[in-house]
Amino acid sequence: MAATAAGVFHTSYASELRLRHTSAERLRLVLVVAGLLTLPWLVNPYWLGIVNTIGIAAIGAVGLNILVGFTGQISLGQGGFLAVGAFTSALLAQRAGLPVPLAMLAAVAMTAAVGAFFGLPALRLKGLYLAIATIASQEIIIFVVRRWGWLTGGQGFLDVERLTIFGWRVPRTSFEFVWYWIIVGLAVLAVVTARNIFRTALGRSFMAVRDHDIAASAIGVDLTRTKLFAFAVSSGYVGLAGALTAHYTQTVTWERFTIDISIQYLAMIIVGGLGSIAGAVYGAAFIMLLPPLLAELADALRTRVPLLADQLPAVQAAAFGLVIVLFLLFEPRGLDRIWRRAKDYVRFWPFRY
Amino acid sequence: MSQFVQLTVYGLANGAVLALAALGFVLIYKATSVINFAQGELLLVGAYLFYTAFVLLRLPLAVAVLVGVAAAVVLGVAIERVVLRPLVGEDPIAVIMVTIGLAAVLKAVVTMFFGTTPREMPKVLPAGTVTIAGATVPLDRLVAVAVAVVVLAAFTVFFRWSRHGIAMRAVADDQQAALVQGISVRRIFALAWAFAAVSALIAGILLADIAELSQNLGSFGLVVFPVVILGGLDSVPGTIIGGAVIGLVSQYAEGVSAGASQVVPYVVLVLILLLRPYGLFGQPRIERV
Amino acid sequence: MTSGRGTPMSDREPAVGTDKLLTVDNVEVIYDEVILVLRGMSLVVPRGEVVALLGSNGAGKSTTLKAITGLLPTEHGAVTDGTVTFDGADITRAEPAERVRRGIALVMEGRRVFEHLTVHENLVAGAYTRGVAADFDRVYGFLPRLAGLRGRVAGYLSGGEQQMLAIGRALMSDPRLLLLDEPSLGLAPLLVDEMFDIVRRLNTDLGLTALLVEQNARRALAVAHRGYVMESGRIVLAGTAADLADNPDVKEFYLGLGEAGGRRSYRDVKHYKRRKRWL
Amino acid sequence: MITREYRFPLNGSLLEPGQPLLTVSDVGLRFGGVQALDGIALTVRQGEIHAVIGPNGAGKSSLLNCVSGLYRPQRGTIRLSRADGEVDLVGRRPHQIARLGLARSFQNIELFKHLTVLENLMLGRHHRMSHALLPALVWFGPARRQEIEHRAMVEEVIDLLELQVVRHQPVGALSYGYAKRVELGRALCMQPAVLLLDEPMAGMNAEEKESLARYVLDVNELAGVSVVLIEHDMDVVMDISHTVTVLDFGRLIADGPPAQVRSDPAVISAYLGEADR
Amino acid sequence: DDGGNDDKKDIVVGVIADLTGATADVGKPYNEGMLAYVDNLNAKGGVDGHKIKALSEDYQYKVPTAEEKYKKFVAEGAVAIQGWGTGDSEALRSKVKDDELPFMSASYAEVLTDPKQSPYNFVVAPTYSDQLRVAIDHIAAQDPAAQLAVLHHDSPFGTAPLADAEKWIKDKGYRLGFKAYPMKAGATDHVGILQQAKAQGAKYVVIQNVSSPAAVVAKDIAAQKLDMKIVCLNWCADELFIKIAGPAAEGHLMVQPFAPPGITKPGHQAVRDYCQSKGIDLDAKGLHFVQGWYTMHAMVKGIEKTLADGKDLTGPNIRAGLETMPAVDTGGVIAPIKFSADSHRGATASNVYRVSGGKFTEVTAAVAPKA
Ligand SMILES: Nc1ncnc2c1ncn2[C@@H]1O[C@H](COP(=O)(O)OP(=O)(O)OP(=O)(O)O)[C@@H](O)[C@H]1O
Ligand SMILES: Nc1ncnc2c1ncn2[C@@H]1O[C@H](COP(=O)(O)OP(=O)(O)OP(=O)(O)O)[C@@H](O)[C@H]1O
Ligand SMILES: CC(C)C[C@H](N)C(=O)O
Ligand SMILES: [Mg+2]
Ligand SMILES: [Mg+2]
Repeated sequence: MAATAAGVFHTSYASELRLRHTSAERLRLVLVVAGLLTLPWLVNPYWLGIVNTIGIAAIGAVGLNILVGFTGQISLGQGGFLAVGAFTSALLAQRAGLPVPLAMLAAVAMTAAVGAFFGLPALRLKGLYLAIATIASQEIIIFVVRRWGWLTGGQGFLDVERLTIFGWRVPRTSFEFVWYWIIVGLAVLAVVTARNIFRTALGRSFMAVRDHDIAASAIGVDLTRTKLFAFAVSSGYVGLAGALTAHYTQTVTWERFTIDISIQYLAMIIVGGLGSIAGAVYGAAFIMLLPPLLAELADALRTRVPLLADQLPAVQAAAFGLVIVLFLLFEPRGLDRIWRRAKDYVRFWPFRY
Repeated sequence: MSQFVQLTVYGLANGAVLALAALGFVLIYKATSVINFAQGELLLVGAYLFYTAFVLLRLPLAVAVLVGVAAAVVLGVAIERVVLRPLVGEDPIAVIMVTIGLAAVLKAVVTMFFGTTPREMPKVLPAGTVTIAGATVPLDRLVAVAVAVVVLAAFTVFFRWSRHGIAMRAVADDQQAALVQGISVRRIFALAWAFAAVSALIAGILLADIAELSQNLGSFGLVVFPVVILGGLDSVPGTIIGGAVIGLVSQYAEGVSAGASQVVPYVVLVLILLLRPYGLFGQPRIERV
Repeated sequence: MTSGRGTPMSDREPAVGTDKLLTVDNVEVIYDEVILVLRGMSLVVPRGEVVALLGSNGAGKSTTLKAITGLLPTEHGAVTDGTVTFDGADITRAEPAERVRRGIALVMEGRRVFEHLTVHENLVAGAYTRGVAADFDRVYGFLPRLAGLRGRVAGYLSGGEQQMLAIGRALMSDPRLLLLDEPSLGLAPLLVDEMFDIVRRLNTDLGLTALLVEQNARRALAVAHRGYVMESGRIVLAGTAADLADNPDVKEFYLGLGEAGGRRSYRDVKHYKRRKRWL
Repeated sequence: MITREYRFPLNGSLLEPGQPLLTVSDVGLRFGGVQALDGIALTVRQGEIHAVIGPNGAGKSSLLNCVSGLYRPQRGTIRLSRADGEVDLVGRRPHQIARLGLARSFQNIELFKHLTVLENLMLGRHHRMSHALLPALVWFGPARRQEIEHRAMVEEVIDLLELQVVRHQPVGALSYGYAKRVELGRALCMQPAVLLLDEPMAGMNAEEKESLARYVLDVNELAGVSVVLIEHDMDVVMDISHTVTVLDFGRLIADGPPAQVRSDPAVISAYLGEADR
Repeated sequence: DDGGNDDKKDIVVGVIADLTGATADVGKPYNEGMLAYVDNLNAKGGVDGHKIKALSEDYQYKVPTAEEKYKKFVAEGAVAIQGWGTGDSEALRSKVKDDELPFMSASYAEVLTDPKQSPYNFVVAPTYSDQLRVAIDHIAAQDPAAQLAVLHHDSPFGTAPLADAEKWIKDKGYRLGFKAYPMKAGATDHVGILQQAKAQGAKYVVIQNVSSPAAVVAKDIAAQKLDMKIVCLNWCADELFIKIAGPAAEGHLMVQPFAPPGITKPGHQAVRDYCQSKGIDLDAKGLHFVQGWYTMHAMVKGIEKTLADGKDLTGPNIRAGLETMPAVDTGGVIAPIKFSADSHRGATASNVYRVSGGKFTEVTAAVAPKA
C-alpha cells in the first residue's frame, strides 16, 4: 500500500484513506490527465479508433476483474454479458426510441440483472468448475440472441444509428474524436468508481470471499448475497462496455461476442494483473494494441523481406501468442506488478533492500 | 428405432473422440491444476504430425503412428521445458493464460507449414458399413470407439496404481510437499504434457480420418469443456462417461433440432453440476477449518 | 552412529569438530527480491546428532529449512549469499529432488500431507526416489498406528494422525538427515510425548541425524544434543542442549521459567516489552 | 493490575456475569462412518473462559464448527442467550450466526491472505457496516464517513494487540505469531458475545504464549468477553480457564473447574498422560 | 515511389482478407487472385498511368478486426475497399455509407444490392438468393414435388438467402417442400440433420456453406446410402469439395457463378498467362483465385471509368463510375457485370455443374432465375 512510502505521516484516518499521498503520486496523476487531454490531437483517426476500442475494453476488463480478480469467481461468460449490454441498448435506442444515454443506463441495469441470474451456479460451484459453467451462460445467451427472431428481425444483426446526443449527431469527420471524449470519460468514471468500491466495506467483502469463503461467512459475510452482488456489479460494467460497443461500432452482431472474446478479456486481466483496477486497464491496452502493432511490424517487414510476405499473417498470429507467453514467463503476476516493481526500484534506488 | 441406433452410434463415436481429447485436459489438470486451453491445438498438431509421417514421408501405418507418438512426446516435453518450467509454483491462472498464448502459437505454426487448405488423407480406418438393428453404421466409427476405450482404460489403470500416477496426483495436491518427497515436479509436468499430447494425437488421427484434416480441428478444444466438467476435471474414467453423455446428448439434440445441439450440452452440464458440483466423478476439494 | 541408548542426551559432550553432516554457512535469503529474511545464518549438524533450532515466530526457522531443502524458488525466495553443504557436497543450488536423493528429508510445517491420497499412497509418494526399493514394512513397523490407517484418505485424518503420516512419508525416502519443522504443533499432550519419543528413537534406533525446529523448547532440548537459538534471521545463541537449557534468556523466553526458576503462571504475566540480552 | 480504558465496548453480550450464555445440549454429528460428536452437552457462562480439551480427533473443532454454523449437527440444539431471549443456532447459516455475536478464530489460521492486516480487521466490522452500492461508488460522503468511524474501533484493537507495525502488511507474508494475533483481532473487532478460539497458541514459544494469554485475559477480564478456548497446552488451560470440558472420541468425559479435571483419571489416561501433570 | 511516373499518384484500395481465420481455405486464394490482378495491371502500366496500391490485411474472419483494418485503410487514404465475409460486410455497411467508400466483398447477400439500404456496397456476382433461386428452378424442373432441405452455415452468411428462397417458391407457385437446417460448426458428421431431412423426405440437399462441411455431408450421405442429391452453392461449389469428398462427391450438383479454371472460358486466358509467368499453378489455386481476380477487375473498371470521366477519385465519384460503366466483360468467367444507380446487383446468371469423374461438367451455363 501507499503508506509504505517513506516519510509520509498521517495525522488522521481521513488523510490515510486518500488514494495518493506523495508528490510523486500526484505528479503521475497530473501526467496521466495531461496525456489523456492531449492524446486526440497527437494521433490520427486510425490510432484514435484503437484508443477508443481500448477504452471500451478497459471498462469491460475492469468489470471482469471485479468478478475474477477481486471476488475470485472465474468467468468465461464475458462475451454473453457484453452481448446483453449491446443488444439491450441497441434495441431500446433503435426500436423504443429511447435517448441513447438512457438506453445505455438501462443496458447496464439489464446486464447486471442477467449477470446476477447467471451467477447463481456460483453458489454451488467453485474455481474452474464455475469457470466452465459460465461458458454455459455464454452459450445460452448467444443462443438466445441468435435464434430469437424478434431481437434482430431474423437478420442476425442490428444496425445502430450514428450516435445522437440531445439532438446533436456526432459528425462523420470528427467521429473518433468525439467518441474519444465519451469513451475516455466513461472509462475514467469506471476506473474511479471501481477503485472506490474497493476502499469500502462492500469491496472488502468481495475480496474476503475470494481469499477465503468459509472465513468470510464466519465473520458475517452473506456468501449468497455477496457472490450474486459481485456478479451484478461486474456485469454492470460489462454491460456498459457492451452498450458502448453497440453505439460506437453502429452495429450489433452476435459474432462479436463469442467465447473467443471471453477468453480475450480473461487474457486482458491476467496479463494486466488480477485484482488490480489499473491492471485491467493496462491489460486491455496490451491485448488490443498488440495485433495492430504487430501488423505495423509486418508491414515494415513485408517490404524488406518479401520472401516472408506469404507467411506474414501466420507469423503475426504466432507472434501474438508468443508475446503473451514470453510476457507471462517474465512476469506471471502481470503488468501491474511490473509497474509496481519499477516504482519500488526508483523509490529505493540506490539502496536495494 | 433405426434412426435412434444411428444417432447413438454416431453420438458414441463423437463421444469417444471427445473423451480422448478430454483425457489430455484431465491429465494436465490432475498434475498441474491447470486448464489447458491449447488442448484443441495439440490435437491439431497431432493430426498433422501423423499426416507428415504417413502421407508426406510415406511411412507404413504402424511406423507412422509410432513416429507420431514420439513426436507428440517430444512436443509435450518441449512445451514443459520452454514455457512451463519457469512457472512451477506460480498461480495456476498464469499458466492457464500461457496455454492460451500457446494455442495461438501452435495453430499459427500449423498454418505456416501446411497452409489453410484442408489436406487429403488416405483412409486409415475401415471404410465399410455394417447394419445394426436396421441402421447403417459405418465401421470407422465403431473402430474409433474401440480405440478410445482401450486408450482410456490404459490411462485409468496407470493413474490408479502406478508410482508415477500417484506422484502426479501428489503434485496436484501440493507441489511444495511433492518437491520435498524428491518428486520432480518438472518431470511430472513433462509427463503430463507428453501424455496429453499423445492422447491428442490419437484423437487427432481419428478425427482427421472420420472428418477431415484441416486447421479447424483446433476448435475441438472448446467443445471438450462440457465433457471434462461433466466427468469431473480430475477423473480419467469420468472422461469416458462425460464423452459418451455429451456425444449422445448433442447427437440426439441434433436429430431433433439442429440449432439446439449447440446449447443443449451446456444446459445438461449446468443441471448436472448443480446436483454434483464436482462433476460425476470429480474429487471434491477437501475444505476443513 | 550413536551409542547413547538410554543416556540422557543433554549430558553428552558437544561434538565440535566432528563429522559435519550438514553445514549452513553464512546464508542470506531474500524473498520477492526485497524482503531480507536470513542475514548470515550459520549452523552445523554433526552426523548422528539431534540438533534443536529455537526461535520466535518469524525468526526464519522455516526459511532456513527451505533453504536447506531447496524450496525457496517456489516462494519467490532465493539464497543470495552463503552456502549449504551436505556430506561434503555444496548443495546450495541443487534441485530439491537431488537433495532428497542425497538423503535429506523434511517434515513440513503444518503437516502438508497429500489430502486426496490415501495414507498408503502418501507413503508411495514419499518413496518416489526409491522406486521399487521402497520399504513400507520398515515404516509401518516403526509407526504401527499408520498401518491401521492404510486405506484412509489423508485429508480427513485428525491432526495427530496426519503428523505421524508426515513423518512416515519423510522416512520412506530412507534419509540420512531428517528435518522436522515444529512436529509437535497442535498435538495433544500424549501425542507430544509420543512425537518426541519417535524423534529420539529415530536417532537412537535408526541412527538418523535430525534438525528439529520446535517451539516446545523444553522437550526439544531434552531430546537434542545441541541447540541453536535464532532471532531475526541469524543465530544469536548456540551450545549444547544442556548449556542452552541453563541460559537465563532461554529460560525466560523459551522455557517460560521465572526468575526463581519455577514456572510462572500465565495469569501472573503482565504486559511487558521484551528485554532480551542478546538483542 | 493493568488497567486500560476502552473507548469501545468489546463485549457484545448484555447478560450479567455468570448467567448461561451458550448452551449446547445433546449435540450429535457424524461424517460417514465417523461419529465426530456424540451427545455433547455443556454450558458456557457469561464472563468465563471455558476451555475445551481432548485428544486429536476428539471433535473439539467439530464442536466449534457446529456452533458457528459451518457444520450442521444431526442431533441436538445449541442455544445462545441474548437480552431479548434465546435463539437456537442449529440450522442457521454461518453469517447469520456471526451476526448474532459469535466470533471465532481457526485452528490453521484462516485469514484473507491477500489483504492487509488493517483490511482483515476492518472485515471484522463487516456485519455492522452498510454495503450499499451507490455510496461505495461515490466514496465521498457516507462511505468515507463510515470507514473513518469504524476505523477508530479497529485502531483500538490494533492498539490492544500491538499490531501497529504490521498494520499495512499483507497478512500472507506475516509470520505465524502475528497471523494468530491478527485472527484474534479480527474476531474482537466483531464485538462478540462469545469468542471461540481454536488453538490460538499452537506454534508459539513460551514468551509468545505468555503475551497471547495476556491478550485473552485482558479481553476476558477487562472487556468482559466470554471465551471458548480450545488448546493443547495444559499450562495455559489450567492457568487461565474457569471451566474445562474434556472430549474424547466425540464424547464428553469430564467437565468442571481446572483442578478437578486435571486429576480426573479418565482425563489422564485419555489425554494428559503422566508426564504432563 | 519506384521511379517513372511520380506525377501520377497511386490509387489505394484496401483489401480485408481472411488469410488465417475460419474461412481461410477459400479466403487465401481469393485474396491472391485480387493481388495477382493488381500486380498484372500495374506491370502493364496501371490505370491511366496510376498504379493501384492494394493494401491487403488478414482479419481472421473476426468482425472487430475487420473494423480495425477498415479504419486503417481509411486512414491510409483508400478510395475503395474490398471486403470478404457477410458478417463484416454487414457490420461495415453503415460505416461505408457514412464514409462514402465503395465496397465490394465476397459476400453476396441480397441486402447489399439495394442502393437505398446500402448505397456504397456493390455485389459483382449473383446474390446467394439468386443462386438459390437458380437451384430451385432447376430442381423444380427435374422433380416438381421434391422436398428440399437447405443446410446452411450458422451465421448471417448462411441465413442470407433463406427468406428469399421460401418467398421464391411461393411466388413461382412451385410445389416444392422447403426446410432450413443450421449446420453446427466443426461437426464431424451431420447425421442428425440428415436424419431430419430424411424424415422430411428430402431428395435435394442444398448447401450454403463452405467446402469442408459440405464434403462431410457428402460422405455421410454416401455412408448412409441415402437417396439425396446435394446442390452446392457458390462457396462449396469448388474443386476443394470434390477433392475432400472424393468418390462421395460424384453426381452432386453445383450452382456456381464463376467458371472454374477446369471449364475453359476465354476469360481464363489472361489469368493463366499471368500465372504461367509467375510460376503459379492456376488449377491448384482453383476457381476462387479467378473469382478474386475478376472481382478486383470490376472494381478497377469502375475506377477507370471515373478517371475517364475526368473526375477526382473520391468515393461518390467512384460510385458513380461503377454505376455508369459499361457492362464488364469477363470473357465468360462470369456473366457480364453491370451496375446502375438503382441496382448494385452486378449479375444474376449462374452456371449449373455436375460432378462426374472428379471433375466439373457443365449442365447449363449462365442461367438466371426464372423471370
Ligand atoms: N513467501 C514469503 N514471502 C515473503 N516473506 C516471507 C515469506 N515466507 C516467510 N516470509 C517472512 O520471513 C520471515 C521468516 O519466516 P519463517 O516462516 O521462516 O519464520 P519461522 O521462524 O518459521 O516462524 P514461525 O515460528 O512462525 O513458523 C517472516 O517475517 C515472514 O513474514
Ligand atoms: N469435514 C469432515 N469430513 C469428514 N470427517 C471429518 C470432518 N471434519 C472432521 N472430521 C472427523 O471428525 C473427527 C473429529 O475431528 P476434529 O477436527 O473435530 O478433531 P479435534 O478434536 O479438533 O482434533 P485436533 O486437536 O487434532 O484439532 C476426526 O475423526 C475427523 O477426521
Ligand atoms: C467463405 C465464405 C464463408 C465467406 C463468404 N464470403 C461470406 O459470406 O461470409
Ligand atoms: Mg516456521
Ligand atoms: Mg481441531
